[in-house]
Amino acid sequence: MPILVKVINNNKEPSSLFTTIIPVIGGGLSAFFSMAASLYILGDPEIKTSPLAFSGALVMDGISLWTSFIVAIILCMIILISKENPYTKGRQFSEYVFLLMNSAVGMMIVAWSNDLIMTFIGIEVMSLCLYILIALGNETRNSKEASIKYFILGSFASAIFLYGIALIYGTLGTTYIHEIIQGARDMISINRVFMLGSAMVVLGFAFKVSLFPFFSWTPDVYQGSGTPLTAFMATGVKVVSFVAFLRFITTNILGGDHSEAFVTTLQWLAVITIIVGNVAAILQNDLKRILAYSSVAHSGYILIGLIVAGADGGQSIGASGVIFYLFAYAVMTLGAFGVVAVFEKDADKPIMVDDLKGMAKAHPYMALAFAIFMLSLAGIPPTLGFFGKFYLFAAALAEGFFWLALWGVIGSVISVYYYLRPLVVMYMYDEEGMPMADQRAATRIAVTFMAFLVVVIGLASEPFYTKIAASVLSLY
Amino acid sequence: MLTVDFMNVGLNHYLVLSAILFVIGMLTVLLRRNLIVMLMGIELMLNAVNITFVAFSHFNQMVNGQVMVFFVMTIAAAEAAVGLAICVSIFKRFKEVNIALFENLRG
Amino acid sequence: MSLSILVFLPLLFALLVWFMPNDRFVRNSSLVMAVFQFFHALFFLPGFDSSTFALQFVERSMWVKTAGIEYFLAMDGISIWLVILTNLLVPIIILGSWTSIDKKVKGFHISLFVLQSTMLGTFLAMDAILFYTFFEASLIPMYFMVGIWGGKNRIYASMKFFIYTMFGSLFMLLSIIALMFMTEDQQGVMSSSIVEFYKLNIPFVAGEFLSTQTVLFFGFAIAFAIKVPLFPFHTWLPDAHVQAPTPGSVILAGVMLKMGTYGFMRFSLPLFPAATEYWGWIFLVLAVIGVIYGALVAMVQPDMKKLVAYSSVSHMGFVIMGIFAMNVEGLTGGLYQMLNHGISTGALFLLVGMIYERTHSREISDYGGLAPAAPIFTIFFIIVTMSSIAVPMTNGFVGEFLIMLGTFLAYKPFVIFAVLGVVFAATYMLWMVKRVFFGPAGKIVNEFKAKGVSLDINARECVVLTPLVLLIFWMGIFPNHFLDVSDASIKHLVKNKNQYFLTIKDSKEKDTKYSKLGQ
Amino acid sequence: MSVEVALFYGLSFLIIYFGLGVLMNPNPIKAAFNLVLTMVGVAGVFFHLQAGFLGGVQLAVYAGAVMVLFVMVLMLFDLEKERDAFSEGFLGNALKLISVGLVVSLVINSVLLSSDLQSAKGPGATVVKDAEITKKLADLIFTEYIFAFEILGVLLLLVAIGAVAISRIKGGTHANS
Amino acid sequence: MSNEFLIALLIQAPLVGFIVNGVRFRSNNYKLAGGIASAAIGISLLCSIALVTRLMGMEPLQRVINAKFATWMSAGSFTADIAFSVDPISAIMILVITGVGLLIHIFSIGYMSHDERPTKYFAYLNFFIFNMLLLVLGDNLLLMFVGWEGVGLCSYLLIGFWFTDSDKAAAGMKAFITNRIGDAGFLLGIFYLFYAFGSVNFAELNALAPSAPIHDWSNPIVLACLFLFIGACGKSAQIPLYVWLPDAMAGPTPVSALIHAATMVTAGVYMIVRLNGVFIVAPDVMMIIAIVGALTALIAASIGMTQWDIKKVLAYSTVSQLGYMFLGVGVGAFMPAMFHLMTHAFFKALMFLGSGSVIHAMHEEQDIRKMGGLMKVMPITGGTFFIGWWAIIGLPPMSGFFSKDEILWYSFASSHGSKILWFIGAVAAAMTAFYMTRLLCLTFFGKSRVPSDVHPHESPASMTFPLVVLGVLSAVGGFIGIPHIIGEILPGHPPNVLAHWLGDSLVKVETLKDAHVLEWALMGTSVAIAGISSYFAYYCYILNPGIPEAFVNRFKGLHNLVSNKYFVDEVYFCKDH
Repeated sequence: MPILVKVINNNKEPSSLFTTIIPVIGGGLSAFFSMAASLYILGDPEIKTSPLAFSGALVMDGISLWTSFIVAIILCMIILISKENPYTKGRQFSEYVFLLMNSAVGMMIVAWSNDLIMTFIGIEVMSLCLYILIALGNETRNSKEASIKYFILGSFASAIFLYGIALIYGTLGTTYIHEIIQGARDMISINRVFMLGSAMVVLGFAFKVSLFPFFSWTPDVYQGSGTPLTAFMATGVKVVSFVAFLRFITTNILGGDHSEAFVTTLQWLAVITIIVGNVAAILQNDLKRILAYSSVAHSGYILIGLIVAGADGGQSIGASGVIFYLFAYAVMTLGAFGVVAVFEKDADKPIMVDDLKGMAKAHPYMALAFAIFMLSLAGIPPTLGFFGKFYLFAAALAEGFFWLALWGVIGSVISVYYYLRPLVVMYMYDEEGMPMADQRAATRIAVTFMAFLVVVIGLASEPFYTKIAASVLSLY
Repeated sequence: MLTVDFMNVGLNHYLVLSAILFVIGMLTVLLRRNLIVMLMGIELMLNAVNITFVAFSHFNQMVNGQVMVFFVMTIAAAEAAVGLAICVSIFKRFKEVNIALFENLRG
Repeated sequence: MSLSILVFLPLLFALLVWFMPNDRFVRNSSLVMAVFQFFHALFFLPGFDSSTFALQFVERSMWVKTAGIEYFLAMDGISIWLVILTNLLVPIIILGSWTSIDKKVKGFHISLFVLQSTMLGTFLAMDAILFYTFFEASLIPMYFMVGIWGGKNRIYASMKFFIYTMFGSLFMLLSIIALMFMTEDQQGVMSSSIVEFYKLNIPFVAGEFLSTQTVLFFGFAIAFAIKVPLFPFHTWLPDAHVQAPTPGSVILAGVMLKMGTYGFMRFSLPLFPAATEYWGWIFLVLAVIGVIYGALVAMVQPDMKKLVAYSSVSHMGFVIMGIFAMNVEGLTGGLYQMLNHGISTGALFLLVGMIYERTHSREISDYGGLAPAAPIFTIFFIIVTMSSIAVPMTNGFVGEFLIMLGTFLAYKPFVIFAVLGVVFAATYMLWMVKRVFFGPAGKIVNEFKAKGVSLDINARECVVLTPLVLLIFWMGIFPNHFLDVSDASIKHLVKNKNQYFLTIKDSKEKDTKYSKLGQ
Repeated sequence: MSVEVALFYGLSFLIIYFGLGVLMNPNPIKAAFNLVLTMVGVAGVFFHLQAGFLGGVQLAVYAGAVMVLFVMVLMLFDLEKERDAFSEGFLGNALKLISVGLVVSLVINSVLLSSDLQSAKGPGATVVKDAEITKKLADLIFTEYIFAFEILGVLLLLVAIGAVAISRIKGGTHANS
Repeated sequence: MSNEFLIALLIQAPLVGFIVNGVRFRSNNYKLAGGIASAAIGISLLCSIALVTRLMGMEPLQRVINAKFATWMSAGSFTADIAFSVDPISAIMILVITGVGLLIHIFSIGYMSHDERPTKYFAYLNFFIFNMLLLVLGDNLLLMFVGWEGVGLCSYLLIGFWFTDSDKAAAGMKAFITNRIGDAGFLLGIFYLFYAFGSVNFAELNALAPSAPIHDWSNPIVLACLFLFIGACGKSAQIPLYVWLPDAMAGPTPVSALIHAATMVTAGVYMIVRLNGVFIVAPDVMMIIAIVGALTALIAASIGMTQWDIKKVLAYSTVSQLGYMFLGVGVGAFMPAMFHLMTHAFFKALMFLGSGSVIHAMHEEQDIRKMGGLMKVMPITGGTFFIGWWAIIGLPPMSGFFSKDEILWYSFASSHGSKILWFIGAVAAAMTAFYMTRLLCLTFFGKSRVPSDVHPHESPASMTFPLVVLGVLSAVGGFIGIPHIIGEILPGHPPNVLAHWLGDSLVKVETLKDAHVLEWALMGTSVAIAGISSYFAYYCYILNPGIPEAFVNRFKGLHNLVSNKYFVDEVYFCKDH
């Protein structure tokens, strides 16, 4: 098991460091290996237990494999996109790729970790790489600003997170998830310090996944960073943070006697996040900001699933819904940012919605792909996004969170408005918009691949969902 | 009712100390505008956490806590290094590290 | 003879169109393909056994096993005519838009075929999630159709259309999911097949708004009511219609609105009989308000298309009335009126579109004295008008008569108001006819006379309208040719609405399912 | 009042006083020196809690290396006393203060109200020596926490690389040249 | 030829005519179009004669020919067939429709000779006949409703035939919409009947009705009758839905003759007679019908006295006469109502055609103030018009006398009647005599006030021929329904043929027994009233033309009220369309 990480690590570092001329090939290869490895292990139905590694610091179960699969895909695509993006291509591309991969390693650690302190370390690895990566972007005011903003707030949040860990450690005497599970339910009922610690950990996660009170950095940072990095943050960071969040929340901390307030608060967080994210997205004109707010809203949807997963009774349906949605979300968002990346010409000039005018005529295939992503994000069947929402809302209903599902639905309706705006502009105006900078074949390939995934997995979500449902069992 | 025993210094006292320090760090991050001072605030918060860890590990007689402190310190150092590096690059570019200048991305 | 082929053939057509070289070729071949598809659909008619209510031409396989979502297509007496209507309107639309759609021809035909495919899917899906999928997916091509080829305000209209309908259908999604969990509870296996849904025992407490059946009923009903659209939810419709291009309006009025009423017949009635019975009055009241409101608003419209759009609201109100009368007469009338409305309102939109194409005006006040200038057009228009105001011997009469009869037998007072709607219908339609066709020659007619250009329709447009007019009379004079086919299904629906079930024709598991039901 | 208690309050005072100094002092350099003293206080607390190794590390790494870094950077910038040391906006600040106050009151409240924490007796009779603890610490790091340790190594490596990379960026708009 | 074939031919001949003429609607060959149309109606007339002959050959109690062609629609328990039945009641109607229809078609050939679109006109006319036959022959309410709406449609098309004139198009619309209100009532009536009896077939309804219990106003049968009566009001221009008929005079005059005098407007009466078995069990509704009929007769007659448009006068006269018919059915005098319907069809068609002839001759001038002394130049028209006048004012021995008197007698003597009804009827009769005389005098007698640039002339043969035929019918038509008391004193004791013919199809109502003296007295009274009234009119307009003006000046308010039709149109908001 630990070898897998090593394999990924070893594979990546040399390839990106030594083949600076063609780093993409190396990156793609490593991603391919990781994918193959994860698929190979996923194919093995025997993995039901959660084998721990490094004295329980890491856990290799279905979820971690799934997540690393997702991260690997994301990484591969991001490298492809980055190669051609004005933000990222340049002299320091090798360093860039190196950091990117390390960040991915950090992500995997977050996803795999069975130890809160390990989670913390993973988050730090991931985030520190990202801070640097953002700052590395071509010398623009925005990227620096985004970097420092992200850095300050990120560190701030991880300090809170850490404080939470400390309190949990203090009360339970351990930071291992599998040990926390045993004591959490009772502890949360009687011990305020533990409760406070849990709350702080949740707050830390809330920052990372940009939930309601801590989302304000998201649009700024997403806008300021290079598009590939934005995509990376919006997908990778969010996916692994949610996975870690999921691991934490399934420790029954929501099941205690006095945790109704906790559950209620989380529900309100979810609802407000959905509403705020969607409403704010409507007001935006910058495509990246729209996507940023949309990602905030999607966090809200996923939080619904998390609440369900953590709710008393421990239904795996919530957890599998979350994982599936994460997968769907990652694919859709990556694709959408990929399309944005295709059109980026000048690093400092943001892509406005109106710039997409006439795109359908000039680039019908890209326009179609973008339309698919947008519709999928909006949750229109039969795309992947629909099934994501379907499983989530199904989970919510199954556990009796009727109002939560209702708010989710209302949020989706609001979201339709801004998801459709790009479509309107692309298809319904005849004026010529911005011409495309250059061909960007690799990005196009990435986008096409994502669009393909959205449609195909949308139509055949069954095998994926079954696998996911089987893999989340290890949580309980 | 709160009954505070001032004389017997126990775990509580250390925890309150760390909480106060943590809050001071938070306020520093929130209220100051100089990036480097904000970094210092983060350091303060991490130190407060460290106090918590050590206090727990001391009173619960578990050494794990100290290991964690060790990690935290490492990470804090790394964070400081990265943060300062970014600050430097920003300073090189803009000759200013006051966050007031960074109002580009608002909305 | 496979329903899958029927449903997905248009999708294939859309793909073919994508690769076609020029507009001319696209138009010609689309027409050929659409006509082929129409006959393809017609061929299901001889194979259809109208003596049974059982599902026919069934295709069933698992789609998403964990959630019990099936790929389940089948046809019965309720859906068969809607399917044929859909397939009929598409070639007509293609021919009707021969010249009026002059930009992005290829895209238009692609949208049209995709739309056709999704609409067919909606009518044929026997799995709730599959139904929902098609139901929602049909929004997208329609959205493009309004948004790309529409009028000045098209973007607002298309957005409104999309968001409104989406809003409703998401409630339906929640209800479907709830039903799926109920199947899991009650039958042990999760399933989203409608056939399984029918077997559910959904608790109902009269008068209690939050009893399960009531909540689910309203979840579905909101979706369908918006789609239909029922009175307070109708505001998207005039906008969408006015802004949509002629073919879009035709398909919207002709088929898409029927998805809502079809949904009521397929889901609300058989699934929630008690709730329907208990709360049905709300819908009847709304339907009656819709009938009268639509008619009154139509009366004062200065824009022909808007007038027709509001008349749609009024007509669909009738359909809802018939459905919620919950007797054979009403339901038959409702089903029939769906077809009528598709044909006559579709034809009206085509006609308005044809004259608009020439004059670029839909303002009634610009016209006047059109009859001498465009005699053939006038004849067609008046015939369709007669159908729309339900003059006997046209299809409209049969539908409205049966609806009112059914409603009368169930709830007398409503009919008195509904009958007022009939009177108003005559008023607004004839007043429009008077102002447009009769009287002294108006601004536009004089203009064209001065230019020496004919305003009358050409041979192609006659070909477009002729089948519709023939159908108007055929359906008006020999309604039983159509009613007989659906009769068994509707009778079954009314008779067994409290223990509704659907069997599959020639199915081996038929008997076992029966016995399971008996317990 | 025993020595230990006196020591605790003394250290606490030190830490809080200098912590507030970091917060309040408008001059960044002075703030940095305040920070150093806070660190020293924290190190004192560590020693006091029988975590001698950590105390040493704290002194060496933090008060030494990290603070040197800070001061160096500050020197580099050559900053004078700031004009706008604190962020503006009454409402924003009030909100921040309120939320922070809420956090601290929550923590302190819960700490004080948690009965089981008060029952924690501390090391009690068996006083373990510092050296033993340090040894145990080493054991743990190289057994149970080996992976984290490794990762931290990687982290440091990449921080080094990243810092170098950042500093290598050419400024201005001629980045592509 | 089988009965089915005859019926099919009877109904379909006009339809074929409609289609043929409809397809070649651009043609303006009025002779060909008129020929085709007339031939179609001619065929129908022959068929109806054949059918009636067959009917007469049957046993009195089994006089009915049924022909079912198909099931029209069936849903649930509701079934309606495409089936027709010829029985004594409908036999009269088809004879009137095809007979008068044929004459009017022939008249139209001449009348429409100058029109631009005669083919369309004849197509509509044929279509109207087709619908009217449907209405009359349909063996169930629904089929009747088809014809009912169909004739409304044709009326709409024909009133608005000269649609380039906005007012005329509006008149058509008004007619259709007012009819629609009535139709709505009719529909409700159908629903109630179906609800009460589970059937819409006339034979079944009439058979089932007597056994149905009647309790109060909310009884479905009562409501059904009420709603059906509303339907009849719409179609037959009764209060309050009569407003469309005077406006309907915007159409070509033969249309007015055919649709708005002879056939369509009588559909309401026919329908009630058809359902006499049902109506008779709802005496309250019968009373309402009688009152409405009487009031309509009175009010319309009063308006008729003040109109100056020749066709408007005739229109109000029609409304008034229809009121008589409703008075008749209301008091249970179904046979007299049918009788009056028939005679009215003759003499009113005659008068309309006559007025058409006048208008044709006067170059579309309709104001009687600009006529006068036309008798000299148009002797045939004038002569036949005179016969019509004679018939309508109810002086023996013309047809109108017999039928109108019968109704008045029943209104007095029937168990459903009352003296007040009789009195109103008598007053209306006096008014009728007055305004008809006024019309006749102003148009044909006295000094010519014709503008100098108009040279009236007698109409061509195609127009005068129908006039003559109708004149003869108006004169002798009454003899098929000679009342019993008159028959007794006449040589050879001619029986009341019509009463025998219809007797078995209609419900009998109680009348005063052995009141011959009274009957004679009433008859005499009404004749006297009519005679005096007409002499008064003659006196006013020929002998001493100053009187009316003086009268008008004396009673300005009243005159304003009446000549503005009691401002009903203003109330109906239709005026400004």
